Amino acid sequence: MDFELDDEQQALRDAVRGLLKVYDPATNSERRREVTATDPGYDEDLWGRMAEMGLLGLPFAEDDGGMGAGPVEVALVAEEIGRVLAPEPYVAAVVLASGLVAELGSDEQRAEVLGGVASGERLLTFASGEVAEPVIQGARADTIVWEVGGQVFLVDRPEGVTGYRTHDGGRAALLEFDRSRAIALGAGGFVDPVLRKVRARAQIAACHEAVGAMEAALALTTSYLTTRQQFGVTLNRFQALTFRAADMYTDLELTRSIVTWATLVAADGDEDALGDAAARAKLQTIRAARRIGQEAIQLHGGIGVTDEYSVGHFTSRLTALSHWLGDAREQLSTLSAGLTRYGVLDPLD
Amino acid sequence: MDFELDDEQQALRDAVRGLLKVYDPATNSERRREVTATDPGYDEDLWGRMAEMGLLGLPFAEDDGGMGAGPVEVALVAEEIGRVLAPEPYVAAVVLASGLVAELGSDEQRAEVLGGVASGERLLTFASGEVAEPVIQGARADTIVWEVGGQVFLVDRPEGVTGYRTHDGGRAALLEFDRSRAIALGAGGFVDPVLRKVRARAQIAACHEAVGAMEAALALTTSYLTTRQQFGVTLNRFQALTFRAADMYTDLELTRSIVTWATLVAADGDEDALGDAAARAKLQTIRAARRIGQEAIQLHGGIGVTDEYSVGHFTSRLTALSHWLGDAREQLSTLSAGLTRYGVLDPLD
Amino acid sequence: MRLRLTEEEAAFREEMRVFFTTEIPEDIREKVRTGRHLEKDDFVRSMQVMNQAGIAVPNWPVEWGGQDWTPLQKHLWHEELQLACVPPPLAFNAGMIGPVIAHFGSQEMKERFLPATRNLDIWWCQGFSEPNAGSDLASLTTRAERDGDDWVVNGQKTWTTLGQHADWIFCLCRTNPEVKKQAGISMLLFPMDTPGVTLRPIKMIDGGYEVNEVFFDNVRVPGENLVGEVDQGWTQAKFLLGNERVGVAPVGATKRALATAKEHAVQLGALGDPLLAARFVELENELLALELTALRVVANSTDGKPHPASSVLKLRGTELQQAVTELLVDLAGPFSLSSGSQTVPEWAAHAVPTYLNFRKASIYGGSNEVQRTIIAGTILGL
Amino acid sequence: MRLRLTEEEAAFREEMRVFFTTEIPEDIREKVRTGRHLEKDDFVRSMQVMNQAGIAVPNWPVEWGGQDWTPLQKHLWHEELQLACVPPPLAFNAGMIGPVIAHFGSQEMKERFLPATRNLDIWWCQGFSEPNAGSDLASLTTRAERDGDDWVVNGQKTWTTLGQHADWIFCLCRTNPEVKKQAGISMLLFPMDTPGVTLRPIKMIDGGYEVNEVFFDNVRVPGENLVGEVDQGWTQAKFLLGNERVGVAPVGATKRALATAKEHAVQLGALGDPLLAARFVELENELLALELTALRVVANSTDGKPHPASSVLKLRGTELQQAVTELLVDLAGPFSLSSGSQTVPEWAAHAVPTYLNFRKASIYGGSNEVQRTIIAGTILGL
Repeated sequence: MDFELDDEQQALRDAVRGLLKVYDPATNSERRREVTATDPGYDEDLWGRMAEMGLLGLPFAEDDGGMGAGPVEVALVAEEIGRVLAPEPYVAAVVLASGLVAELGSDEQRAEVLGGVASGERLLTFASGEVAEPVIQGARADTIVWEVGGQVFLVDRPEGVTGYRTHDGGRAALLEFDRSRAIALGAGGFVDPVLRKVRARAQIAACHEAVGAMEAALALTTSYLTTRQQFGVTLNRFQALTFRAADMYTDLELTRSIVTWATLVAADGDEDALGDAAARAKLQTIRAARRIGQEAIQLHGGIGVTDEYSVGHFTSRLTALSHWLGDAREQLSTLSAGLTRYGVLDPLD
Repeated sequence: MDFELDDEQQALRDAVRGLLKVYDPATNSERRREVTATDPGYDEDLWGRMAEMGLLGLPFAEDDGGMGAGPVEVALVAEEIGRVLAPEPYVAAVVLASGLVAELGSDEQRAEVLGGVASGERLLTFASGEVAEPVIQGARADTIVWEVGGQVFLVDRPEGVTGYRTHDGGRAALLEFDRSRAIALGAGGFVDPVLRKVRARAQIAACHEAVGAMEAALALTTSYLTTRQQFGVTLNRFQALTFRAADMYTDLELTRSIVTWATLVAADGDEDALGDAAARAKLQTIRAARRIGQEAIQLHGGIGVTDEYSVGHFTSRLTALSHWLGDAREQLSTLSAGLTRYGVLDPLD
Repeated sequence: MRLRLTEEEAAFREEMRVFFTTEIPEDIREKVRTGRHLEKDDFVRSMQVMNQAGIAVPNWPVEWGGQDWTPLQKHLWHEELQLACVPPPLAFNAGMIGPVIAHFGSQEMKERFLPATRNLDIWWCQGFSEPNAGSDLASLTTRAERDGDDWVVNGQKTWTTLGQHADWIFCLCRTNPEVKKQAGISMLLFPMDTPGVTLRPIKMIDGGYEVNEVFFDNVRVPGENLVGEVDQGWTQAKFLLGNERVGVAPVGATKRALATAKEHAVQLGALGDPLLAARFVELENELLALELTALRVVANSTDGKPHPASSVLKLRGTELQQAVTELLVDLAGPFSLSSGSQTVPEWAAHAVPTYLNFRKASIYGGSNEVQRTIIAGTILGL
Repeated sequence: MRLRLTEEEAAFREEMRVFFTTEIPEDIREKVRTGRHLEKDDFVRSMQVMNQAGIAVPNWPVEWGGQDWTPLQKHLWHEELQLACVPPPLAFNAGMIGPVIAHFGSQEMKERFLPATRNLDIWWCQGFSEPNAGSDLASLTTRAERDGDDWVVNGQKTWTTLGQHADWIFCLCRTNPEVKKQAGISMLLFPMDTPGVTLRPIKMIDGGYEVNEVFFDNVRVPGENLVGEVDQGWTQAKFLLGNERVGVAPVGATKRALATAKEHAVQLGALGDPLLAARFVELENELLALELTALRVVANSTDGKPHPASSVLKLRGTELQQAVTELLVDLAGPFSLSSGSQTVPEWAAHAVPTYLNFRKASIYGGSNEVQRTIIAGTILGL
């Protein structure tokens, strides 16, 4: 068992971090605000540079124009995105929507669609026909990966869709398909197991995005506590506040452990274990995200609830990630159903 | 609306407090230990003095040899008992078991049984035939008020019952009735509404006992924090500790409010409202008792988990009271079932 | 001890209920009910209707428009107002500067300001907090210097709530830097359009505007606009903040929000989930305990001074208020992301912005850390 | 990154599992499984079986009976031991004084004590805490004064866990009252039957005996029984307490307790209650996150020094351990009152005493307040 990035992975992480540094609230608190102020709510130039770095084709096979990388590499990209709240729709477009194409598409579909995804020319997103859930970037995406009744289709974005701004600065839309031309992915048919697998991978990547955001929110908070003065001393002289920061750290580290483990389960390829691991990672992330998001604001006091200071945006994004791709209710129900199938829970078995 | 004791009630409270002062851990930490060390686990002389003061007949009609007092008076006795953890089985014997006799007994039964209860000569307890729940003082009680299938009987204590010591220093027993002579209370028959009413009154009295115990546990804790030195200062210089004491106080005051309100509902006589109010008081008491019981120990450190110091005994007793006469599960289930019957919950209606 | 309201109290409550639900314009109450943004005019209209009836400022002295009500009546007035979705009388006027002027001001000052203040002809804002003086209010540095009969004010305030609507500000200034920090503060009143006053709105995390920075550059204030005596400002501020804690527990509004959430849950068919039902039960129960505690406090406050337990009300009250916003987010679930959409119910679209906005409840008006400090120190002697 | 154990690691784990479940007497393990009281002899037999196999003290230097295992192997050894209901090697011997003697002691001292210590031929107890030096250990006042070659010890220790079984004590004494409090402390070893040593057991809240007061009245200790150098005691204590935090999170034992609770719930037919099921899910999940954190910590500890994150393990580990005891109390429900009865299942009768007893977990061995202080200070720089 090994939880450390290897040298190549560390190099990738450093490169991604360098690319996303424009959003770092510590050095450039304005950039994210500018980008999210106008449609499409993310930086299409930066998206192009992410493509050049190979990030948009990271998990696809090399034959499909991708990099053939695994869940660990995807995870570290997601974590860097979370760390600076980059508004680029990486998990929705690359991991979830394109992930389904990579799993289900015919050779031709994969070549055509994933090639466009990897080069940054084509934005995909995922929509479920069952639930009127918000579709991330539904008004901007070129192609919709549309699930209905357990089957998956490619559909061009309908004309004239109006999107809206979500509370976390992103964009979403409600899509209605009216005589749209839907092309089955690959051989078509019912593909529930693949849907579950790709959704689980996207859940785990979203958890990594949350871990990045929680780490940054904690760092902002500890930095504030050591610099802000009240009653003639810096706030870190107030034990009640530092103890709460210690609890935030504890939550963060436990979450990092379980989320990283879930990524390793995904990399390991055991599909039965994957759904369970994703539910566990998501549940822990949701719990920690709420506590850390709330405490980060409270420990900042007044500026924590302003739009001008970044900490509230972290809380907003953490709230969005907690409800996207399955909220706590869903995870509890999944895990409760399996409760009697084992005695001791053993991550090493 | 008025939550204050009147002068007569205050006088009663002071008299009870004086009588029970022998158990005050601040002045006599040994007495309770002595009394609970040997059977029957309470002080029969003191029980006699409680009878002389009229406490054991407090809620019974004057015609039945009682004092004709109401739930408020019973509540304040229970609260004083809780404050010093007096091991006398007041709620079980007087409020619950004898309360059923007072409600259901024939004139002759009331005269005979309640007269004996009020004079301290006869100890009653309650047993349910449905559930093998521990029967408080089941090995010492002279008469068992036995509920089976919604009917209530008087039974002499079976011969040769062996009781046991409960974790809170009390006594309990499992009773088996084998050809025991059971006499129906009053006219007999199914008396579920009366059972519910008397049980609700006993629940509320038990909540008052818990409020007394929580108040005392908090007082012990704040006193410890202001005297115990660590790192050259008293513990109340550590903000993280004082904030937790503040949360304990908040829990205590909210609980005191809802429990007192429930007593007033009982005094008001609306039987429909009574069951709901008792469930609400019990739920809040259970939640507060756990938090206050745990924090009282933690803020004391090592001595908190010893038998020699009293704070752990408060936590033990609070745990017992939380599970006796309906635990949180029962209250949640009762209250959940009624959730859609009203919109805003209004205690003044 | 007594459970029921007296007949008089019950009648009073009914009178309030009828007044609020029939006299306050329905369009305003509907905005409050659905959590929509209130305009300045909504506050003004609502308060003027109440003032017309003489019930806008019941806590003031009777001679200045207050009511000789019992604490319980004031509590009932406040609860019914919240339950009826009426915007409460503007706190800066009704709860803060009005009582201060009535208590510390000269007869001239009272006559000049109090009628206009209770009728919201003047909209006041509060110039207390500064960038480096939040919880530690007494370390404020905005200074006022004598120049003939006038004062000249320089410095900066922040977190000035609804300052964008304000006509006048009541402003704590350092008038003597030589003495202990609490001893050198005075309270000045001046119009927001005085030359040298600049206001900068601060955008909130939910996209709205509530608070502001206010800058003072050689703002000239006539000497008659000093409240009471020079260097008496700290006493006045403590008096004011004590009043601020009266009715701090937003019980009625939170009860209403929770009941509304329950309606949504029923409509969604979600109450069959025992975990959700239990969450409603626990919240309703804690809120009931809080309300009963508020009743205990009002029933026992005789001299009009804030009961120390009011810190308990503020602390737990804001915790529960926040817990209800959190419940609404979870109820909206995946739809909570649709905060900008027209296609989901309004409450679901508002859920997260409201949740984020209400994180302020445990920060403003004496943070929960301040409340715990008061409870530990004043009540528990720690 | 890698999920799976290597073949060697998996084989090692299997070897440990087989050893613990076949070599340690079943009667001892059954006592642990059901939460019954362990006798001194149970600890001794169990540890001697392990010592026989060379696995009683894997953390010690190899030349003194330790194992050249990787941190992961040590972790697996510790987890399997707990899962198999084996009483862990006595902490005072294996985790505390053994490593201290091996690190600071003279060759003579090592030869004299280490073999007997790892075989539990000597039962050690810890003389650290004092009535007025709990979390603030360095302010201890038990003093040792030179008298020729000997030391004469006077004073008092408390919270001496299992001291009633002890043959020897390792005792921190003040040997120089003139210097900074940390600088004047030394560690002495002496038999508990030395004249002048008196032990008074302290009854615990669950009725059992675990801790003791120990009084020293002119206790004469030969000079050779000083560990290392004079006034080096604080360094030795910090070294020891650092070791104490290794494996502090009782993950395996808590997992076992939770799985057993689940069996009880199934037997009671209680798991159909979604609230109870959710509580199990949340606890299992937090425990999984804790175990994975422990694995991360062992995988990344290279130099044998305690990882600062071990405070996280102690903090959350004891919280979860306590949460499981609390779950068992609630599962026992009304029967939890039957703590002295023979007529309810043993686990239900033990539930509350165990719950009360385990409140110690967040107090002993560095309270959770101490752990939060370490996390805030050492890790977060606050």
